[in-house]
Amino acid sequence: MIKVQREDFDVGAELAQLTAGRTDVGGVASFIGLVRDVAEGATVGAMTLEHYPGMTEKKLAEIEAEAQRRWPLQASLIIHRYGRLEPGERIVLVATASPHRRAALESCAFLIDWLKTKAPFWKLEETAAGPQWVAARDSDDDAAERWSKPRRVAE
Amino acid sequence: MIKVQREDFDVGAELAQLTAGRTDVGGVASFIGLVRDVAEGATVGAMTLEHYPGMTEKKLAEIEAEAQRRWPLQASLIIHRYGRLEPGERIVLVATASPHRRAALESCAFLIDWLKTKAPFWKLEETAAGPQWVAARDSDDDAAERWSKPRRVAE
Amino acid sequence: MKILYFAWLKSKVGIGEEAVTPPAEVATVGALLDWLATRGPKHAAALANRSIVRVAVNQEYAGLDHPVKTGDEVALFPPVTGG
Amino acid sequence: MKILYFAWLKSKVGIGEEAVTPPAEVATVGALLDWLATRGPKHAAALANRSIVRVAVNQEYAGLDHPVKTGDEVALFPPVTGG
Repeated sequence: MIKVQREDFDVGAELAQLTAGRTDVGGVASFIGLVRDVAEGATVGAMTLEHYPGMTEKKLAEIEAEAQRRWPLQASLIIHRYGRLEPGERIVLVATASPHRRAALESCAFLIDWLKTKAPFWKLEETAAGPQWVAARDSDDDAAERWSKPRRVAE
Repeated sequence: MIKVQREDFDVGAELAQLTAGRTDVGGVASFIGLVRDVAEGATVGAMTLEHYPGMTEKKLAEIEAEAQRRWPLQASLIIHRYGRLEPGERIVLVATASPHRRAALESCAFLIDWLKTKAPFWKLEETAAGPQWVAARDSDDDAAERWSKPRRVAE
Repeated sequence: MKILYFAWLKSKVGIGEEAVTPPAEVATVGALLDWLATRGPKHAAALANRSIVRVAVNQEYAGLDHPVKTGDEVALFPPVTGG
Repeated sequence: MKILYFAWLKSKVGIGEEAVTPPAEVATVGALLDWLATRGPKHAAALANRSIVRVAVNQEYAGLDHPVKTGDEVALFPPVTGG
């Protein structure tokens, strides 16, 4: 399930939805990304997330399909917000459900790592020096690179 | 924060509590363990979780402290239930909050892996052949062993 | 051909979208970037450092050798920073 | 000395807890298990396979060489299966 939206989301309801009505799920792993009030040492007032409507949904669906291909998932979810967000607000939720905890944990990390380098979002931060477009980080490329070779660790 | 309880928990409220009132958290990783209706190929009706009151809380606190020592965490949470649980019910919630997603994701996996092999809980499953104590699995030992040497991956 | 600009590329070019009709010999992403840079000083400034410009053709990431043709949607943007 | 039994050890021994006063020469976990096994056929059956019995002394995991003394809380249980 892919959702690209301006409004906030209800984490408890979204995670419950992943396993609703089923009794064969062993574990649900999730990651919530939040707006921090500091970035690269500078204070950040708020940020505006711009994205590429159409391509965003397409890329997120591809990333989710890749996770489904690599791990035995029973359900998965990516919710990503856009627009202006204050520090402390939720930006993104990724979650995976699987019979096995290792698959859930690994695929959850995979989703957020790939999303960071492949989904067309850009952050404009409000700083004391004015609005600043966030630069991509090598560490994010490194994190995505970890998953460049499909692998699957047995439970 | 450690909670050992018979009753269910509110995932959304618990995760929100980890970051309540703060704007310096970058990510919250969590894992929810659920009762499955199958185990080792056999159908399971329900299970009863027994534990060692006193030692359980002590061990969970030690595991949480070890995660706090290994990763730069801003908050962490372990909730584990005991008593009789039906398939589909939540058993455990572990969650970690950090400025950096890698620290949150890794420490979350660490918490559930260590908990599985170190916290004194035992599962009694109701099967067609009568109640069966669940045997410990080598794969759980292997998962815990992954963390035997402290390591810390930079964000 | 529809050109889309995102993030600081949009700010620098001054528009988010434009319809263009490059000459027939502009048949690849690389040639298109070269041609777009000649459209004015803002375009030239936005495209000065190609190493930090990413391109998608019809919503798929594309390298400099990727073909472009009439009717394509070509998006120019910096490396992504979501999540 | 307080002995606690959990999971199938409790089922096999038939009780969850007992107070015992082993002789003075029972000074280690290993000696205590040997001595407990002599208390009756249920105890002997429960402790027949030591490789699947884990021990905690005063709520800390302990090996066979770990000392035990009057006043200790000693728990016997199978490998844990929580989470």
